[in-house]
Amino acid sequence: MLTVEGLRSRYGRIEVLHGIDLHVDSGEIVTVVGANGAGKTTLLKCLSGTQQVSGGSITFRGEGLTGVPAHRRPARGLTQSPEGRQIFTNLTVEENLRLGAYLFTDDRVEKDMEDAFAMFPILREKRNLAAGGLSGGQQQMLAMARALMGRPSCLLLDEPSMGLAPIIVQQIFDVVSGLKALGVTVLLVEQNAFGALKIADRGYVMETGRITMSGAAADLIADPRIREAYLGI
Amino acid sequence: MAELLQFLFSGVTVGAVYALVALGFTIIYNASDVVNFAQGEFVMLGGMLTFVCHAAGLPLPLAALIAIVVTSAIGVAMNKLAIEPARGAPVVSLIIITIGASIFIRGGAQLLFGKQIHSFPAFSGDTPLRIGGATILPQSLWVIGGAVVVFVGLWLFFTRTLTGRAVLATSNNRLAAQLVGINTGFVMTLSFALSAGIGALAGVLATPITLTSYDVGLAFALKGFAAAMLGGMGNPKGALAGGFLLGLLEALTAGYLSSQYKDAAAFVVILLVLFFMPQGLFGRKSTERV
Amino acid sequence: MTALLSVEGLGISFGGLKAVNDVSFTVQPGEITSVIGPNGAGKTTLFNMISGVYQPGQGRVLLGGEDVTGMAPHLLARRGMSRTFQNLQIFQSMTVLENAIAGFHLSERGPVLADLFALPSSRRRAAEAQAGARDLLARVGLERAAEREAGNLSYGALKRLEIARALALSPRILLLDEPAAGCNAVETEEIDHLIAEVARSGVAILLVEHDMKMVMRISNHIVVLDHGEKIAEGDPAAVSRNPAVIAAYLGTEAANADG
Amino acid sequence: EIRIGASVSATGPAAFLGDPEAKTLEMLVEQINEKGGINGEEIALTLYDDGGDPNKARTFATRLIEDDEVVAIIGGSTTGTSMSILSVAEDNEIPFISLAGAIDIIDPVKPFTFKTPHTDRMACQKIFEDMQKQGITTIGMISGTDGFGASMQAQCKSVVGDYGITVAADETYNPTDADMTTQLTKIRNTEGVQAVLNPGFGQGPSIVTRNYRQLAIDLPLYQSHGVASDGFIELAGSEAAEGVRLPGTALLIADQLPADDPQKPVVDAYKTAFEEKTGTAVGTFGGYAHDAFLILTDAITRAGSAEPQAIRDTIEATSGLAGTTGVYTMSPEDHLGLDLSAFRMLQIKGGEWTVVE
Amino acid sequence: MKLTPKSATLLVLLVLILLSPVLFPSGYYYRVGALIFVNAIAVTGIVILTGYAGQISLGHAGFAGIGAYACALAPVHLGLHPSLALALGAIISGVIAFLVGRPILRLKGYYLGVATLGFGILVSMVLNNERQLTGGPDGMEVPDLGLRGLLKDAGLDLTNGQFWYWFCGLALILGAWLALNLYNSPTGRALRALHGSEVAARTVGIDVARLKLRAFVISAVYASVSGSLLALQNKFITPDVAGFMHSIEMVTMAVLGGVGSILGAIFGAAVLTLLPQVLTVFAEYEQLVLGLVMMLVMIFLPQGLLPSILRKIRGKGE
Ligand SMILES: Nc1ncnc2c1ncn2[C@@H]1O[C@H](COP(=O)(O)OP(=O)(O)OP(=O)(O)O)[C@@H](O)[C@H]1O
Ligand SMILES: Nc1ncnc2c1ncn2[C@@H]1O[C@H](COP(=O)(O)OP(=O)(O)OP(=O)(O)O)[C@@H](O)[C@H]1O
Ligand SMILES: [Mg+2]
Ligand SMILES: [Mg+2]
Repeated sequence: MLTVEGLRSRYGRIEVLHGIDLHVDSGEIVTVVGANGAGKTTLLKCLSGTQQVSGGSITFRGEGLTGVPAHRRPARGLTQSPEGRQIFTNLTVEENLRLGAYLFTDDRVEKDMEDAFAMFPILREKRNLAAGGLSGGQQQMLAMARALMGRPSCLLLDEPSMGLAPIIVQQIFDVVSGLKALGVTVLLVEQNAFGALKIADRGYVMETGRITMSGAAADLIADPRIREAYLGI
Repeated sequence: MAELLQFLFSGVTVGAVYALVALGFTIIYNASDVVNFAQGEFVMLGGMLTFVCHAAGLPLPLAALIAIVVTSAIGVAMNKLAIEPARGAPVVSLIIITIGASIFIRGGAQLLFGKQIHSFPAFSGDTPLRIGGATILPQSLWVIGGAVVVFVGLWLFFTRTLTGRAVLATSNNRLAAQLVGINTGFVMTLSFALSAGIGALAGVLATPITLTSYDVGLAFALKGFAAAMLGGMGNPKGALAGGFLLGLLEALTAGYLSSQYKDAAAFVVILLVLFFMPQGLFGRKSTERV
Repeated sequence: MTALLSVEGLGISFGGLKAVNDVSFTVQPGEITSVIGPNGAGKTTLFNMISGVYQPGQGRVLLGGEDVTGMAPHLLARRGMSRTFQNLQIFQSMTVLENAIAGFHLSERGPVLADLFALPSSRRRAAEAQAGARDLLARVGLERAAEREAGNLSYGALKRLEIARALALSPRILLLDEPAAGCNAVETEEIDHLIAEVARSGVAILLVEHDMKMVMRISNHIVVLDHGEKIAEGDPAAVSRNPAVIAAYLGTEAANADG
Repeated sequence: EIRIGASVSATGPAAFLGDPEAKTLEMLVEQINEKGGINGEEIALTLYDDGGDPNKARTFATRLIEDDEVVAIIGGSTTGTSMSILSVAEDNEIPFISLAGAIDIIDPVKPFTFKTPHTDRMACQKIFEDMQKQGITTIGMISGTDGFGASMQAQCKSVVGDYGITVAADETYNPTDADMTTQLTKIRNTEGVQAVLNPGFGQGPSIVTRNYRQLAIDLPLYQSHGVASDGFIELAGSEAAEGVRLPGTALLIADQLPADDPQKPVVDAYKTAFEEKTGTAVGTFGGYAHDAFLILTDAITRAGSAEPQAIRDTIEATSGLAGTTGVYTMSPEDHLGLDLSAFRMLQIKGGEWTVVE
Repeated sequence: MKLTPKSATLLVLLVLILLSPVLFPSGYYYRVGALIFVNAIAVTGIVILTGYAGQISLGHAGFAGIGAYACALAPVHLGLHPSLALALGAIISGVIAFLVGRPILRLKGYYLGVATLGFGILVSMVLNNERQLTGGPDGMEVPDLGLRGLLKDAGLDLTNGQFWYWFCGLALILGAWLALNLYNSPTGRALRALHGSEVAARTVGIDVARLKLRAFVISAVYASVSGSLLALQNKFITPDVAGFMHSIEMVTMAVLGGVGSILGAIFGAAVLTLLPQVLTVFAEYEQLVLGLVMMLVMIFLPQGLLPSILRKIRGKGE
């Protein structure tokens, strides 16, 4: 579904992705783990079109994404829940969700919103409040919910569990697993590598802008190098 | 009593002009956080183009329509040629661009239209309406009506339409706006078209009262800016209230204190209001948390 | 032992919502006190009140016996309080080193005129601060990034930069709001060690963190909030067994996994 | 080649003055060079636009003298810019003919500085003379706060007593104001006001005149020479402008001048040429530049030399020179050379200028 | 020896000021040079306020007006020597900035902009309206500084233009030196920190209100000195010096050149002072071209002329 070949990207003159190859098949959950500054966020930004690509190619559902502006990608089914949440702080929670469904005007929007509220009841309580007033974790939930409102066929998640209470972390992972059942493909970047690998089909390990290891999630969990470097076990 | 009434009429007339200019600021500001200092030039263009078309023999309504459409087009051009290429530049840079654009437009208008002062006939004649011993020109009612209609339109736009919300989203977080599929480039184009159109409308309505020339833009921009800030930048309610308040303040100060220091009084009140309400009367506090 | 920080009946509301309600606890020097609780429980708000960013609606904050309720943050800083932020507050356009030096403001500041005329006293103060800042960056593993513009760092690196900046104040009490968010298990452990080391030097630490492994590992004392109220308090073992805490916060699975 | 410099406010708030001045100077230089110049030498005009900014005016004056090496300077559309140019010209001993109204420019007399417009004070005197004749003893004033309006306001107030007239109401407006009904209402409601005087230029006086009619005030309205051009009647509307009086120059009533009027030939010639060239009506201000240029070329011709000192001396000896503004006779004590007779009291009737008396 | 950015900046400035006159074909260029320096002094103040501390002012010409009129009024009414009048103007500006700054510096962004705008307009309105004192819009004369005469007696005979070129050049070097000292000093760092995040600045112990006020006062003094030098040099002053356009001009110069760096801002002052002089050739098109230049610079060099150019050069170098 999503194929990345030789992807390079730079900030100014400093290259931070030095040729990334990865692919995500339809209906798969794939996770990318790596240390701070490895380039995970940059990778996702390239995929969502908010970061310039300086080399290589991205193919999504058989079509190249080169030159497709960021705002056209959600319409193709590629949606991102970005690092740092990036919610609309001055708009209300409900407005945030409605904008998540910006491309859709049908009745399903209301239903999706009900689903989001069911998933995160706190958002229903706060629906008419400015999103900027939410607590960090609540904002994270909103970011996730907003991404889901866009009816993605492929969802890019950048540390969705950050700042969430253990109960909710569990729930987020459950939601992601649940998406699989709905046929949604997920590319998941997580610092909670253990949790991510447990629900993922496959995983990639990223180090300073390169993929250094990949394989079935179960194998990675079992790999002693991974355990030591990322799982801390 | 008649005296007070006359002052009030004078105040609302001028206030309505300020309000229209201030309303013009809101859209671009809401889309991009940029106060477009060329807004006054849109007002000038509205009046000037109407005059030119009218003088060329076109009927007034048609002339006005052409002026508004052409000014909107100029607004769009400004966005495409000057604002969009500078995407990602700091806000101060964008402000300097708008100041540059205003100087540019003024210089162009001076070349094309000359330096004469112009006017065109009032829409409903010059016979003043007498109310309670005071008089008001029918054209004033046009301006006031215009301000109210634009206000209602904008208010509905921002609160009731998804596009309006997309405009707000764009300024609040451009990156996130793109991620939900908003074409932020189009939002900017639309905003400039609307703002310029509203500015031009202000020029069309006000010119029979204020007269126009190539260099009236700056004064409009300044007063409109002050009015918008008094009311709270970005909120149509604030623009309307700020405009009328400023107009009334000036008229009442001129009437009861000193016409020399009427602008001073207006600014002193603005300072006082901001002291107690740092976001203006209706401005919303940004809700960033730490 | 007298408490360094004591919070008494602290509360605040936002438009009818009692974000924090009647919360009291104490923090001892050299100890790590953690505040945990579900999202929106009021932890960050509590921090904001203690550190003077918000004016508390009710209650008192005592620092070393002095009533500092609602005192401006910069005055609290002078009294030895320092903090990090859940929503990063970085001086974006300054270099990493300058960010760290800024943390030394209290020790490096002096008369403006001395600064304007670059008197030796001013240069000496600046040089000392710079040396201190380099040491701190080394401690959080950012020495190689010292000259980079801070805005260009990755999220995890910024988190560590904030910690360095907060340490620069040589605080008596350090408030850390989710210092390990965005760090993987190994990185989290490094932060663990750092915090423990700081605590050992006698600094009181107040910690908000959702990484339960970390909290259980290093806390001396845990305060649990839910819906703005304190629902439990005690040592890690007691708190993690508390059914109310499990229900509201940990979830059965997490409790089991860590238990 | 004789190099002459000019710095006028062709743009900015005083463009009203500077724009026709610039056009006039360019036209006259062209004319004179077509005829072979002065004393066989062509005239080279260097013209700068100071935008009404005294600081720029000073820079341009320096540039004209030091870099362009001119032998005389015309300009300074406003009092501020004139004062700035003046000190540079005096320092460098270059003759300077100002186009601004304030009396301070030539009083006290400075050796190298002259000016062509009548002073604001003279305009006030002319107006008050007329009021006196009408038996008016109490007036209200509404003045623009721009340089022109403020300066004339002050001059009028300083001489008004000489005519037994009191100013009972003294209001102002900003040049960009859109509505003056408030000030006018106050004046109307002031006890005893018999007439209203409005010193100012630009759109202000037009709006004042319109508001005056809107409020149906039926006291005589006096405007200043600041609006002495056909454009004023057009903007205020001939209906609203009906009956307005002001002191103007011969230029406005060129076609009504008697054949034996000494100014007639020069006024006719200028009016025809200017209107043909620019397509806009002549006004008082262009006339000031015309006269300055006339005085300068006249002096150079008579001196037979283009040395600054010689030019200065002959300008000072100008006598009986008919310009558009009046007939100039300079002396070491008088660097203006006009008297009140240069002003004519005009009134607007049926959309046309007519001479009172 | 490795040059620090500070000494490099000062060196460049010094060399430019010293060597430029070699190229001057006539005395007029000294005048333009002096104007550039006067503007650059005001703009340096803007860099401290806006570039360092991130606070906007649309009314700094008000302080220039105070400085200018102090030099016009104090000698006449108080019998002060013009140089003392300059100092008095600076002190008054500082005090007024202190009093005005306290309430308005709580405001942010455009709200601060409109408040400072209001302040500037109030000052220029007083200068315009208090005719008895200030001569109103027609302006008033300013006494001679007298220093040139002293130098002449001492055997150094300079033309008026030359004198002001060297005098203002010296003042600029001094002003730039102070501002550069500030940049890397504890105070300067604190200013830049509060620019980045006020909350974080507070929690590291920075008294944000007080520091902003200091920056405001310092920049007001710069503006005041610039106004005084202009008045003394022109020997005649009108309220234009305090006008809104002058305030905008200061900010534009700073941003165009690069508000983050002193040299950049000075460069901006030079460009915007020279531009109208160059554009006299296009008289009719002056405004058009000026507007166009402003837009083009900001579009293609959004960080300002100098920083962007330097960045490009360095980029190529590697
Ligand atoms: N805007 C930027 N300008 C310059 N360099 C940047 C920028 N953003 C990130 N970088 C650099 O790019 C590299 C990769 O950063 P990225 O944010 O992709 O890392 P990450 O893997 O997401 O790390 P983390 O786990 O800390 O979020 C880092 O070295 C970072 O410093
Ligand atoms: N400025 C504010 N305006 C409105 N509501 C606020 C504000 N600050 C906090 N709240 C509300 O107070 C509650 C507590 O928020 P707080 O940020 O303290 O939670 P928290 O415990 O830190 O949560 P998290 O673990 O998600 O960071 C939340 O419901 C939040 O919406
Ligand atoms: Mg990341
Ligand atoms: Mg929190």
